[in-house]
Amino acid sequence: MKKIEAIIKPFRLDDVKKALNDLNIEGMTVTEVKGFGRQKGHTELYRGAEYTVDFLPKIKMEVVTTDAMATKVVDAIVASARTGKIGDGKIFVTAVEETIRIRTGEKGDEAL
Amino acid sequence: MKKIEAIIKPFRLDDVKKALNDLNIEGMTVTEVKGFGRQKGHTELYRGAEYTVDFLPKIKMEVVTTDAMATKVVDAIVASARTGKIGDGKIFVTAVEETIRIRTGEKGDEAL
Amino acid sequence: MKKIEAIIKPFRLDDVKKALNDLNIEGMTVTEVKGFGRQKGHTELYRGAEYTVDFLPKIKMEVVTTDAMATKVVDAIVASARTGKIGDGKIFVTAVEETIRIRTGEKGDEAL
Amino acid sequence: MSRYIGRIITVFAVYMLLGVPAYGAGGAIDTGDTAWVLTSTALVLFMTAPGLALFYSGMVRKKNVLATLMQSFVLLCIMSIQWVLWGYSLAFGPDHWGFIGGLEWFGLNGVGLEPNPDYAATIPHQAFMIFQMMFAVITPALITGAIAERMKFSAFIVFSIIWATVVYDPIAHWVWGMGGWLRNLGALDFAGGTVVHISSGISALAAAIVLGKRKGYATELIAPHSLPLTVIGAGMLWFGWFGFNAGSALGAGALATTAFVVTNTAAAAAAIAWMIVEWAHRGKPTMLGVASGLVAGLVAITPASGYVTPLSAIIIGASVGIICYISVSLIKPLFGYDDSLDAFGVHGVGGTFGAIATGLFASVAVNAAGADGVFSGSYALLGKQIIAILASGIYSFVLTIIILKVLDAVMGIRVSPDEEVQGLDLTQHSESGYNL
Amino acid sequence: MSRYIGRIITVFAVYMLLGVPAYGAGGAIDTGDTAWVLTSTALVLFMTAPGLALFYSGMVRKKNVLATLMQSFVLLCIMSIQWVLWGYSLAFGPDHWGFIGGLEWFGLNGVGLEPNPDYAATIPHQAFMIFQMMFAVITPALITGAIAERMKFSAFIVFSIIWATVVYDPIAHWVWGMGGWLRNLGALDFAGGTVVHISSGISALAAAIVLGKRKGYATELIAPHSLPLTVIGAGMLWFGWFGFNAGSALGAGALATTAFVVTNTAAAAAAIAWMIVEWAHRGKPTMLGVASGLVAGLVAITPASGYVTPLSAIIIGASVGIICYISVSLIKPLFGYDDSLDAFGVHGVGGTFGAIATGLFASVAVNAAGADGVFSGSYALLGKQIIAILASGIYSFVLTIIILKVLDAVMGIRVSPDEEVQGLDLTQHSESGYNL
Amino acid sequence: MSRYIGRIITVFAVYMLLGVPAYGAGGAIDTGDTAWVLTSTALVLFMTAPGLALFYSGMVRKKNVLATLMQSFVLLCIMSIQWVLWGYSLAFGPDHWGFIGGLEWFGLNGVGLEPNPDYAATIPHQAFMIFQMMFAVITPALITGAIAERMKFSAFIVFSIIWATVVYDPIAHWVWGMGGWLRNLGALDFAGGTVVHISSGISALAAAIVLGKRKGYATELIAPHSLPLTVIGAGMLWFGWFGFNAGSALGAGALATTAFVVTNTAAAAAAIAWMIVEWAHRGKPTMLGVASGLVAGLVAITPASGYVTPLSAIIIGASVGIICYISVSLIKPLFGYDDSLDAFGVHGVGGTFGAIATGLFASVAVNAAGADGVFSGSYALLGKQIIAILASGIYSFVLTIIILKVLDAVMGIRVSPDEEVQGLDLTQHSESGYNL
Ligand SMILES: Nc1ncnc2c1ncn2[C@@H]1O[C@H](COP(=O)(O)OP(=O)(O)O)[C@@H](O)[C@H]1O
Ligand SMILES: Nc1ncnc2c1ncn2[C@@H]1O[C@H](COP(=O)(O)OP(=O)(O)O)[C@@H](O)[C@H]1O
Ligand SMILES: Nc1ncnc2c1ncn2[C@@H]1O[C@H](COP(=O)(O)OP(=O)(O)O)[C@@H](O)[C@H]1O
Repeated sequence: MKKIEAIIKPFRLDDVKKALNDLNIEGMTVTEVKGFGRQKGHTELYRGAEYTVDFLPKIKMEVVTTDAMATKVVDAIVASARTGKIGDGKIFVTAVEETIRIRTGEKGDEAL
Repeated sequence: MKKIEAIIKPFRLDDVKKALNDLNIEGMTVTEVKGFGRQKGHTELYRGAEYTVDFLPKIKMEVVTTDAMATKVVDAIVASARTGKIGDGKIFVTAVEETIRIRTGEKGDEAL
Repeated sequence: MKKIEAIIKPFRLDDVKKALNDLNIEGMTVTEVKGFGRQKGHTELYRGAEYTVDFLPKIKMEVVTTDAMATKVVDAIVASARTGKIGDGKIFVTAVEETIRIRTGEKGDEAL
Repeated sequence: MSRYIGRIITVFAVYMLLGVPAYGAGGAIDTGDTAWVLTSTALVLFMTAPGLALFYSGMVRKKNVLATLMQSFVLLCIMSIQWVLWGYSLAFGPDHWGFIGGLEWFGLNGVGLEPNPDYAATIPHQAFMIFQMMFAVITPALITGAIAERMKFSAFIVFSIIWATVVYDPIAHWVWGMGGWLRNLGALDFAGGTVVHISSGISALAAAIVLGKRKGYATELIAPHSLPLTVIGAGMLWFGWFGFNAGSALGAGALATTAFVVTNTAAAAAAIAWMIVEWAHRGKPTMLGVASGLVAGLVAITPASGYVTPLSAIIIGASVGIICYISVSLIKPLFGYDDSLDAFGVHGVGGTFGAIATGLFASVAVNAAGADGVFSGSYALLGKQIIAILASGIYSFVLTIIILKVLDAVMGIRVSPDEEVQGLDLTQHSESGYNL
Repeated sequence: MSRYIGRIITVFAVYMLLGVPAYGAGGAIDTGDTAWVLTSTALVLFMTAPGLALFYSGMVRKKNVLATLMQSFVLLCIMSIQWVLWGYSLAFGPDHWGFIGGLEWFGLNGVGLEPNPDYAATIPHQAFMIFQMMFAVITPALITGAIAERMKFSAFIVFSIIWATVVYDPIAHWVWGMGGWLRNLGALDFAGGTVVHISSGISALAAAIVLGKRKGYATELIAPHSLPLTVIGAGMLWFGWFGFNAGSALGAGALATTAFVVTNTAAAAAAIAWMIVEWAHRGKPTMLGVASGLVAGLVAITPASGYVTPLSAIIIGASVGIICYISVSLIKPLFGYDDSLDAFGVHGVGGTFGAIATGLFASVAVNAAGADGVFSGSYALLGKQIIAILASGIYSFVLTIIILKVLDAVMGIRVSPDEEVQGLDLTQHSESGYNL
Repeated sequence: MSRYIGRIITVFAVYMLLGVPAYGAGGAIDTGDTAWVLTSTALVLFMTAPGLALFYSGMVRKKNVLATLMQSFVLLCIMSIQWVLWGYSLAFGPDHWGFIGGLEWFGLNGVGLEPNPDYAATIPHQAFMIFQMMFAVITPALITGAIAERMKFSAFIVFSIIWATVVYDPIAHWVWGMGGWLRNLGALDFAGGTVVHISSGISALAAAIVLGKRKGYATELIAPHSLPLTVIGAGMLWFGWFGFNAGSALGAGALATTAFVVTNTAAAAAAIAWMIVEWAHRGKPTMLGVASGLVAGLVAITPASGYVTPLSAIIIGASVGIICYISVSLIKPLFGYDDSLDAFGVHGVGGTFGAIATGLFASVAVNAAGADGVFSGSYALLGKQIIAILASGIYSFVLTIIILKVLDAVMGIRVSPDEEVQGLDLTQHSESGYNL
């Protein structure tokens, strides 16, 4: 199994979720994170003083899926998360050795 | 070493923590996340309009442990997090190549 | 590629970020987490009652980097995050199989 | 069709005759007094919503913030209507057996705009009525501190309407209504120590016992989700309490001024006392301690506020700060009831102490219409105060138990354990407090 | 140099002659009435900022919280100056053709501290002026509920100044100014049903239509970011509304009292009605429903507040609670306009209903200076009310459309889609609401 | 035993003789004036807690939110008691050498309910006393803006009590006390420009310098944790400031009205000016800028509020908005002191400007009891204003430095670096603001 971890722009979440649902992906976990990268932060004002906020709000979406599905999931995320502007984010793929469904104790692909 | 990543229901956190403490697990990291899965979201009202909230609050608990302990940790989490109802969550096990304790620079199992 | 995941004290974030920038690390993702470990929690008061808060605020910083850079990154984090007091945190290194830049579709080290 | 409309109009026309204000030949309205009583009425409303609502909702967990706000707000609405329809009449209407007012003033019938000198000679009768309304609103709202995070909303509404009618209205009549037996006895309650704080505080204890503890109480961490909300609420309570106490002078003169001064003084003294005793006991002075202490001081000075000097107010305040601290931090754990936000611990205990303190510190030198207490050489008042405390306390306790037990049998008063885990916001109201 | 200073001084000296208060030989100032009107003025300011600002900003997404607060606050500032300079003069100055006041009172010239018996015989003229100012402040602020989360800040400011001058000031003159045509006609508007709520509510609808829907409206989840803020705001609105309605008596006596009582009663009834109808319709009573309902009740009673009995207030409140619920939950989705926070749905619809209800329930038994409505046997008033509704509604709608269309052509009124996604806080104000 | 009780009673009886209000044969109490002064007192309390407490606590980091709230709340409590015991006597009691009042009125001895015509002829003396109390409360609270996020709580309390006694009470006596030397000189300070804002603002600068910068100041990002809290606080400050300024008329008539009108006008003008200048300077108008600007306007108009016209208020407001913007955005970074929340930058600078502006714009046409300023042709007043500014500014600065240096030697005034990192909430109060 693979874990696909995508850092995306928050406002793309709905579209990415829909794209994954279209692949019959039944589970995913999302976390609010802050990202630092090529995309520059923005300037904020505080009583006439300017300061730069480097870290931008991003969404981390994690999907664990079968090896077979992994490429499709990656492609679906790329297609649905892309805006073409700097800061669209990354996808990281890692190996998952085991998955267990807590409710039933099922393991492996069954548990996804 | 293994990283055990469990997505659980928030109100099970205390029990899971106790179960791990009983195994002499000395460290863990938890994150508030939102989960999407078989468990349906709930309906909320906004001035007479109904809308569905798909993502449910979950807790992600991460424990890095020795290969030897991994199964016990998984079992302890399954036992303590289970309610038997849909949405109890998953456990993902991945390989960790190296662990470093920042304070001392210790590495490997020592650092856990 | 390696994913370097560091759990650090929140107030070290700025220094760690600077240390990584000095290595020309161009991207990182941070998450607010709560940590449980050797560092004891603190006591809080509620109307004359004392209760213990076990989980302490920590920052999880994730950096995916090339195999070549991994050690340097780890060393930089250790050097910049260390205060020498209990609770300085851990670094976990895992293998990343693939990285994709969403904006361009670039893969592998290119995408970092 | 037009006949039909005609009938509707006739029905309405008759209905509207109820509660038509009569601009009578009655006493002269004083604009300054009226301005102050209307201002005070607005202030007391502000105490309940958003004041008390915030004070309480900051202390609950995030999943119950709206449900807790809701309880205060919905009481403001329901009691406002109850009071106009029958509550005011039961409390202040023509006396029956010293126990309760009659329904003669149902729907504010006969409660007009000329002053009613029995109650307040220089302001419109309806101004007195609506000032009193805000007391009827806040009293059940205080109880919500004891039932937080677990009561079924539907049962809560039914309980509140019954409680207001059979507990609050009679007690208000006893103490303040013309012919009320405690009023006739000579017990003193300037602004509601007995009527408001003892009745609600003791009922809160009863409710906490009947409802039982929250899931996880004393075993899990139940931490307040936003103390800044609680602190804002505490500030609003202090602000509004000037209307509560100084407004109870029903005019803007010397009596209002002295009530205003002692109210402020007692609140300050109690907050400092609570802070110091917690500092000594636990090593740290807390913001919640100051907020709780100031409320305790306001509670205790309430019955005494038109009768005591500022220096007495310091003693009353300092004492109640210590007493309430002990009651919530030592006595509550001892007995184990889950008075979740300390409605009993602060209002019940503080109100009782305040009623006693009135019997100790009252002085006719402050208010000729009052009486002398123990420290002015007379024991009689103290006895009357104790009678008032016991009568209202026991009555409230017993009636609350009965109402809740009956309701529990009829409709259930507590949410299911699953609902409690998920939180009342989602399960009772299908809403979430925050999307941050 | 010193000559230069001398000149500056002369310029200032002349400038300062404008608006110098004359302590005239005029009528006697009543301290009680003045105390009440000043208190009421403060209360109405409190309604806008922070009251309405919170009410609205809790309902928007986190990324727009400051921008939404900003709209109310900046209006408070801008309208305060506009009113002192020319707004008050246009609204209440010497009449021209029944349509508008003249600029004779520009810069408060001649608006001094002696009473102006045309408007209020027992308080300083400036007290009346500043009380009215707060109405001119809150009215455009109400509109911001319809344009939330997408309007360009610069365009918003320009729009508001023009709107206040060409929409609010004339309508205020028609209804309340000496010589205003609706005042002469005999249409009743005790505290601003037509002037405040219809004008803002109908303009809100126009603005929502011209601006278009928010990105993602009705397709994505747009959830309120902090309902506790909204609830605090609702409590503050209720509190402040006593100044709005009872302050409109311009004195502290029987009339203020009756307005106070019916205001409270209608708010309570409407909140309960909204709660019940949502409970029946959707299965749950909501906190936001209670908050919305109480505002609807306050809106509807506004024009009627000096003319109806408390029992009529119950009917008016209960009706408007249901009507506004239907308008926001059924009618809005039907037509598809994005009245984001229901400025039209509550103020436009509720204000219109209130103006009609005044024509139904008004009674000279309550206020001899008023008139009898349908249920007191006279149809004349209802006709006048309908004329007032139509005139002010159509005028507001058309003018708002024109102003916005022109501004859109000249400077653009809506932020770019990218800015909308990022949020107005960052893109319009370079600030973030929270760093939690 | 009963003898023992008897003794306690005797002790209390004697104690209670202190501060017994005498209902004297004195002047007539006016109910309207009293209603307004009591209302104003409540409003000024509301400014401090929760107003100022929120204004400040929204600007600090999350880890210090409760500690910041705590400072305002605990000052409200402590100063309330200090004032009743000795503060009022030192400030307003029988004069000694023009410098300070005596202790003759210790414990409100002789401060009763009949009016004291020296200060206010138509309201109870205690009403004047408690109105003044709220000024003594808010003044040290303003200083907390300069010491935020790093001062030790215990030292803060000790500092505040000493500061109130040796700085505030004397300065209040100089300016407002019968026989005070600045009062005799003829310096004008209608509502506290010198007494409140200069004294606190200059002391704030001294405190910021002695305490030193916060860890990370100017090197790390120290972002406000919740601007909505700050904005709510700003709205409350505006609301409460009507009590502050218009209440200082000590009656409800023409003078209160003019003070009310110019207060509102200056606040609005200053907010707009700040917004525009920040927009021009940095490209964006900010919500915090409007909130800060309105406070600056309120500060500047405070000393002038009973003496100037509305149009002068526009100039005063607009000027101070620009001046304070420059002081916090340009001058502060230049000198490098960490006036964390700009207590000096707004109150010190704005208060000084307001005192000067009073010397420029005051006009006996507005208030016969005032004086003519430069633009009304007289330079004398301006000279007196400058003397008052210098005297109170230098006195405050020097005394604050001395008190803090001594305390630092005795007990330490700053938390440890570790505690500063962890936050004051946890380390000073063992509490956390939020559990979201
Ligand atoms: N090497 C990295 N390790 C972890 N996260 C990264 C890394 N590089 C980028 N990210 C995450 O991806 C986000 C987008 O990256 P960025 O460089 O801004 O734009 P782009 O993806 O268009 O190259 C960052 O905000 C950060 O959260
Ligand atoms: N394939 C997956 N990848 C990542 N997270 C998942 C996946 N499937 C489920 N989850 C997480 O586990 C939670 C529970 O899953 P769900 O399907 O609702 O119930 P159950 O675990 O009982 O099958 C989800 O809310 C989500 O956070
Ligand atoms: N085995 C572990 N798995 C996951 N996270 C851990 C583990 N051990 C420690 N941590 C994280 O590291 C943080 C610091 O660990 P702690 O034991 O307190 O101190 P130290 O790193 O100095 O040994 C913890 O708060 C927790 O977040």
